Amino acid sequence: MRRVRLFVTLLACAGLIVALAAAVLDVAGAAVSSELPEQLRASLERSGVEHPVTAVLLNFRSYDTLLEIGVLVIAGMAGISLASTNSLEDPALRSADSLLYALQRWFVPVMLLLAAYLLWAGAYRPGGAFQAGAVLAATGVLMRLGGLPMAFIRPGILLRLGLVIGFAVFLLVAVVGALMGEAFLAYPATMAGLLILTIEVALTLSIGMILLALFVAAPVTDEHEPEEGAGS
Amino acid sequence: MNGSPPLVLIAASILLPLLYPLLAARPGWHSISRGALPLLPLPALLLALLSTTPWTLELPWLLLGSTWMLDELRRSFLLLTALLWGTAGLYAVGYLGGKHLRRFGVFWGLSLAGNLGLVLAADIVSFYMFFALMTFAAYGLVVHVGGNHARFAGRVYIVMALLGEMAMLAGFLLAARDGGSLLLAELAAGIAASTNGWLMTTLFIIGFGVKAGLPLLHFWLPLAHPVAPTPASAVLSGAMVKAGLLGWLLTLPIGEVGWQSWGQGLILMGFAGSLGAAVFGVIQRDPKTVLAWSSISQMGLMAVLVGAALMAPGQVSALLPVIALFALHHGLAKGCLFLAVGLVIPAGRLLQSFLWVLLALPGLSLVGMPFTSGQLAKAAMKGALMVLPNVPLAGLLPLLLQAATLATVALVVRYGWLLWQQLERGTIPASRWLGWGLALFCSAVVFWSLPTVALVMSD
Amino acid sequence: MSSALLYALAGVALCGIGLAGFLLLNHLLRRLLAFNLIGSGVFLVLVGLAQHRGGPDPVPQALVLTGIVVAIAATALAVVLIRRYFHLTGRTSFKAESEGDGGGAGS
Amino acid sequence: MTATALLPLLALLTSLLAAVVIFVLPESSHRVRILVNLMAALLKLVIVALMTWGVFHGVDFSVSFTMLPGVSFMLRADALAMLFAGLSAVLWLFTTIYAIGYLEDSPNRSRFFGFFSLCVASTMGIALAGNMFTFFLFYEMLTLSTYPLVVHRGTEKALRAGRNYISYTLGGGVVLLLGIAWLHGLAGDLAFRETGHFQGADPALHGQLTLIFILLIAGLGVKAGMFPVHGWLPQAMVAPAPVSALLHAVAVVKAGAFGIVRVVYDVYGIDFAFMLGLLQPLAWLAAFTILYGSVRAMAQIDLKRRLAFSTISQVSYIILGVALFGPIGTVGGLVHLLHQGIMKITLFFCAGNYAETLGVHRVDELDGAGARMPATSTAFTLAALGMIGVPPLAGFVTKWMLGTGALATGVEWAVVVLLLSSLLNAAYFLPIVYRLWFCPVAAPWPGERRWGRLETSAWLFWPPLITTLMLVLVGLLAATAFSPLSWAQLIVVRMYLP
Amino acid sequence: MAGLLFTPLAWASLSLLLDFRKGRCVSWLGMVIQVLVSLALWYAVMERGGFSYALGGWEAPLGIALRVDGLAVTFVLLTAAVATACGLHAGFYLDACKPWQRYFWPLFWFLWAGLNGVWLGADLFNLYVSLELISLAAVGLVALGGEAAALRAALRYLFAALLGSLAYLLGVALLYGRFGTLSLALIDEQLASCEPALIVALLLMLAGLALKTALFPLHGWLPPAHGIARSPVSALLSGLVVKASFYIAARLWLELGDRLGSPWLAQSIGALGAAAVVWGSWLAFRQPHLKQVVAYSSVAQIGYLFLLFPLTFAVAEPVSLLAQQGITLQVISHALAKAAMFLAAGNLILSIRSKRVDALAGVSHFLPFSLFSFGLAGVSLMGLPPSGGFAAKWLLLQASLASGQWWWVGVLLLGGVLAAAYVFRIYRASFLEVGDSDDFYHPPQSLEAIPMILALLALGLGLVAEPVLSVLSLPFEVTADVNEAQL
Repeated sequence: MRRVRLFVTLLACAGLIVALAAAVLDVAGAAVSSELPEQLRASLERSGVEHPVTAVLLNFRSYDTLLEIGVLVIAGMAGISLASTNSLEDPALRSADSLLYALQRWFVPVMLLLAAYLLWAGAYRPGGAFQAGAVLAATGVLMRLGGLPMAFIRPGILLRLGLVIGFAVFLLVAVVGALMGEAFLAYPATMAGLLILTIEVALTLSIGMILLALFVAAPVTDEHEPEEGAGS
Repeated sequence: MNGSPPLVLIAASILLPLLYPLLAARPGWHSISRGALPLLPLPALLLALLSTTPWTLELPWLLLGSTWMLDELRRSFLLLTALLWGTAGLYAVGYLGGKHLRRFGVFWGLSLAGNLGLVLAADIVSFYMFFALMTFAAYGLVVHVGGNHARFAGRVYIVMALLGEMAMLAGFLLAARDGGSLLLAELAAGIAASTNGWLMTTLFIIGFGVKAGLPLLHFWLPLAHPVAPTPASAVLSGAMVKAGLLGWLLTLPIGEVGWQSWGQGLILMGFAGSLGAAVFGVIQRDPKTVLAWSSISQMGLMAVLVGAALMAPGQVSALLPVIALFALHHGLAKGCLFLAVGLVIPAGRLLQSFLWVLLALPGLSLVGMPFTSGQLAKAAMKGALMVLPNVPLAGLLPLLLQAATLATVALVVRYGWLLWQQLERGTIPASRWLGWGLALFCSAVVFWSLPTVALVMSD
Repeated sequence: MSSALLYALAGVALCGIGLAGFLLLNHLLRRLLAFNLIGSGVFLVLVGLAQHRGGPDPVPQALVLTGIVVAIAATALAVVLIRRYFHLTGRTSFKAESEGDGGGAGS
Repeated sequence: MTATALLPLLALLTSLLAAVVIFVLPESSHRVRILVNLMAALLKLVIVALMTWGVFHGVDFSVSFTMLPGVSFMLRADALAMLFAGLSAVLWLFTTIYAIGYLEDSPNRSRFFGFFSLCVASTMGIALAGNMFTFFLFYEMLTLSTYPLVVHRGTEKALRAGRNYISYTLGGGVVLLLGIAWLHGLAGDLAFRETGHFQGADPALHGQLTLIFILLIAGLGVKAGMFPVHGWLPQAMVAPAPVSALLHAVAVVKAGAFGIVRVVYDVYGIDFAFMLGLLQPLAWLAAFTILYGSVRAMAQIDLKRRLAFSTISQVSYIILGVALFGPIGTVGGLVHLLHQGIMKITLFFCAGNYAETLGVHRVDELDGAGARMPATSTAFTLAALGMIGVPPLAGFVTKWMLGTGALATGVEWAVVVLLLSSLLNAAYFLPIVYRLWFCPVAAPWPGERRWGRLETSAWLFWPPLITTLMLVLVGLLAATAFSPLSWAQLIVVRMYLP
Repeated sequence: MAGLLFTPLAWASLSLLLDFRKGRCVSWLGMVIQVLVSLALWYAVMERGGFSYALGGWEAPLGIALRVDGLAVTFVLLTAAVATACGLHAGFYLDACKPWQRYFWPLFWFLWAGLNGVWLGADLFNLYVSLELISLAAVGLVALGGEAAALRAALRYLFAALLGSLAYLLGVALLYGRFGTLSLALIDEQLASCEPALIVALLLMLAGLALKTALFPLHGWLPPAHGIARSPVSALLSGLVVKASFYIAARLWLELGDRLGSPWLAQSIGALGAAAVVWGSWLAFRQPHLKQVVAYSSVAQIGYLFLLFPLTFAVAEPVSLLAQQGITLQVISHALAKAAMFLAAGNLILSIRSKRVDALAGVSHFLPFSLFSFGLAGVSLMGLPPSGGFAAKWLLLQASLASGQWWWVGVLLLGGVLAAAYVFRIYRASFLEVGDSDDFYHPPQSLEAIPMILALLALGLGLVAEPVLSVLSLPFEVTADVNEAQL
């Protein structure tokens, strides 16, 4: 039975590969008559950033990005909703290893710097808020694993505020545009660059927080809520 | 309504007995409701006496539109019904105990209403309605006494009555279609004209034959009549069986040409019943059963007369009064005989012999003694039958008639014998005597002054 | 055949392999990895197919970036759930319980 | 909105609103509930009377709006509608009164009366429905609103009966829906019209139309309790007596029978249905059901079950009348719709009285009940005689009309069926009557209760007497204007002479 | 317009900062706004017909456009109604003392935002992101509270959702590779004839979406997830979330199906739907737990939706319209009825303190209101008049008959009967009388009223089906009028 299942599954996957490959080749052979690249080039200067990917991400298709951040916030939220601890640091992991500690003291500022650079560079070359946020989160992970105290981030309200700040700023900008008579998510052409930078900064912070929170959140509480209606 | 009695009288003659159950059903009013029994048919009697000319009454709002009428034939039946129920009612006042009195009163009233109504009804639906009312209510009278006998008799009665009703209903349905009219008067013509005439005639002969005790349809009669309380037996045997006869007269194609063989068949059936009943009757041990068989026997003779009317369209006008006369005679006499069964012989010797003479009187009348109603009826019958053209077994007719008389004699003798043996000695309420006496009076005296009789005698 | 198309075909292969893994593996983490494999395959197809002729197209790159973030979010959430599930039940797969009646049997 | 449009809606809403109010009322507010019940019933009676008067004088009461693309919700009061509406309005009043007494001191009254009113609202909707779609709408609503009534007692037996009931009726509903949908696909939205819609339809469609007809009749036949889909009816007898009365006399079986009348006359048109050769088999089926129900009834010991089989038999009279293809037969069938309702409701009231007052449920426990409960027993006797077809009671008028109708169209065998059925009716009713009046009380009553002066509670006492009076009067005064018979004749005149 | 997208997201972030009680107050305010905005948008579409809305001022293909047509606003309004009801119910129903309940509100709002995104989306990739938003929020809601069974269900749900999304995205990748645009409308314009690669793409997308919609035989994840979640969450999931992926599938099919589909494909999808109807109903009938019954009923009801595929493929325009209207009604009525049913089931479970069906014995004595709501919702599921379910069934019947695909008639009718079987099973259980003791917990009036209102809406939908459906056929103007659209 198992063998049959294995065989069938493998066969199906092979079939999928063949079909997909054929489709890919078929598509590759067809002529594309899209005006998208021209439009993109034409609109790039109005976008407020120079790098096309960032422009697409944060201006042309900023709605996608907004929702994407929403997804991240959800994940972070769902993560901490399951967590029993509110703190980002784990006392059990606090290390007394002085070498590691010293190393970290060197690494952390460098990584922070790197994050800032990535963020700034995003405007004209590969980089941007997500990359910066990821580095930020990595810094946090490192600090946690290394046992650095992170008391500066208060659990609870501050944590949640951190989670949501990027998203909130993004949204605020979006709606301000709408209130000023533009479409939802439209930036005034003159301020586009500045606004995008603001959003990116806030996003970086939030993304870092979320990824860190997700890393931390998973310990377990022993407290059980009785299932719905199961009686006391 | 041409010269008819006041409407209120017509209404009262039906409604009084019909609504009487409401009075009878009241608990605690025993003496009043019992006392009212003989009064119930009084309006009807008055109506019959006052209606010197035929009248017709249209009641289009009732049922499917109904018509009531009273002609000579009906008047005669109405008289019989009213008289007999009245006397039996009077008798019942003294006869009934307290037990189930209310129930008896209810069914008595309903049966009476049905019996009176069917006489007055001139359209199919009303007739059928009253007939059914009488049939079903009489069941209550039959089983009144209770016990196994009564229950068995009741079951036989109701089954046969239902079969009769169904046959009747089927006949009426067919007749209504083919005749295109709901009036009884137009029934005969409708039947005669229809291709289904044979079917309808058969259905009617059977349907009413059950009530009239035609041979093979008679089984219920010797069972039911004896078990009923005596006054009820009297009306069952005296009045209600006559409803069957009236049904025949009203529904069969009498007066139409071409029903000779049917008439002949009916005559044969009638004689068969008349003679056969005597054979069974004389071996009975209960005077009431003997009387029941005697009723079958007498009804057989009446069936002979109906058959004769069916056979000879030309003679109808002569035959109808004869039939009415015979019915009247038999009803009154039979009523007397039944009521006598419930009597008690008083102590005084002289009184006893006088009483026996009186007791014998209706019996002798039945036999056809001179100066009795029976003699007149028999003579009329013989006269009417003898002049008929091509009667079957024409030669045998006198013989058959004599045989019938003989049968009657045998039954009456047997009845007298049983009565002699079984009649108790003691005292009974006066109203019983009064009822019986009144019945006897009607049969022996009033009879002669009744309009129908006068009509026949004047012929 | 351009190199971009090669990427796309590699992505196709990844999809197939990932799907097989997803369907055949029981361990939850492995399934999650298989899912990530499929995800990578899809992104490769998306980017590779779109820019197999001529210059880079920034739109699919941006899409893929978004897709990656979404995938990361989902993966992270899944990891949290798996860890907690493991902690509560000591199980690393669905198999242990009877199939089809997962919701009913609560504490 | 004019009065002509408002009245049908009002007729519907009186009981619908009553239902809502009753549902909302707390269980303990008996007086308010009784008041609401009675007021609604009276109000409805007045409205229906008004509409009847209007219809008689040719006023067109109708209201409609489009519900779905191509389908409209349509209420319309024609003469036939008023026949059924009148029946349910009148009998609702008495059943309500009866039910108030019957359920005194029993739990779940709020629920009961709520669904009860809902049930009547559905019946009213069925009566006033102006097309097949609307008819179906209320038809299914009826199914649903009667279910809680059937299972009201909540016993295992009641629940089983309820399941049975719902399986049958929903199954029938599905078949009916198929038929209606198919018909709709074929011919569009069909408003009921007195001569039908298919006069001179394309012969190519005849096959389909025949099939649809069979579907429709099969679907409706379930509720009408036709053989062989009558199985739910005797089982549903576990319901409280007023419910049985309602199911049998007014609502459910009548809805089925009424639907068949609508389909035959107002959708297909009698001539067309005859031309398709559909009426003959229908008549046979009805005739068989009549006899079958009667024969089965004889074997029942439980009083209500006996009445149930009697219903199976009696409702098919209506269908027989419809299928006889003739105006007189139709009159008979239509008038039986009412007459059977009055008679059957009386019988069930009486059966309920015996059960409630004496604790008697079986026929053989009834010995001597006539002396203890004369009024109820009189009512029972008269209703039973009416069922047998004894003149001048309601049943006789029906039988007479059916009989003459059958003969007029040359269907002589139907008369034989009628007579045979009358005999069978007598065979299972008369023994009961005999026991009531002529048998001595054999044993103490299983569960006797006493109420002051009357033989039973006043709520229970009067309804059967009033319906008995009605069943006598509708027969006795059949020839007057506004009697059921005259009304049925009016309908038939409008049906046959467009 | 902006409000529609903005409010849920803003409220999501706002409520994240608050605890459950404060979040509740804030959320109720938000719901009011959402309902008003939805109504206004609906009214606008009623007045002017549909329009297209370019986000950020960037027209497709460069930017993301929203398509605001009759269908979309109908669903937006439906979402507003159902979500509001669930939100109100949840406010009373959930235990405010549990610390994790605070996360209910943000997840709830994100879910709502995602749903609106799907209804209005006209960009294939944006739809993907919206779907993921919905999926993750839904998974988060299921897992909320974090006990083992819930986690298990949530994980199964998550895996299914992710796999489905990726399959969909793969299809999108192929389409983008072929057309260089993500706008569904533009693809529709450029698609001239059938190409095998595009069929593969369509199949992938449909398969992914079918998995997310829990089409038989891919339904395994749904009953545990919907059954284990808290009742308001179940109501949201069953009522709205599964419809989102179906909505996308239906839009794809209606836009591209006529060229990329084949009778074979249409019929087999229909057959799967039919199988879902039968199998789901049967399983629902067999479930021992109340909410599992309702959850399996969702599987069955979703099956109906997939009859859209055969009934709109290669049939005359009016027939296709009938089928579309029927399916739309089915979506709406199922959303309302199922939400009502889950909420009522939640109330019932609260009062009997057990999840089992047979524990319902005697409850009809004391809790007729919730039971009544349950029953009314059941009426719609059974497809009995005058409910929306009936109207839908009627239209589908007509469409089946008119298109000559009579075999679906059997499915539709059989489905109704089977639904009756499981609904009446519940009723039967509750009508059983077991003594007079009232040891049931009586939920507050507000909890009872909400499912009642939803059930009545579902029931009355059939009566007003015509006006509801008339919105669907409003004209769609491609000329976007951005300014007026700002609400």
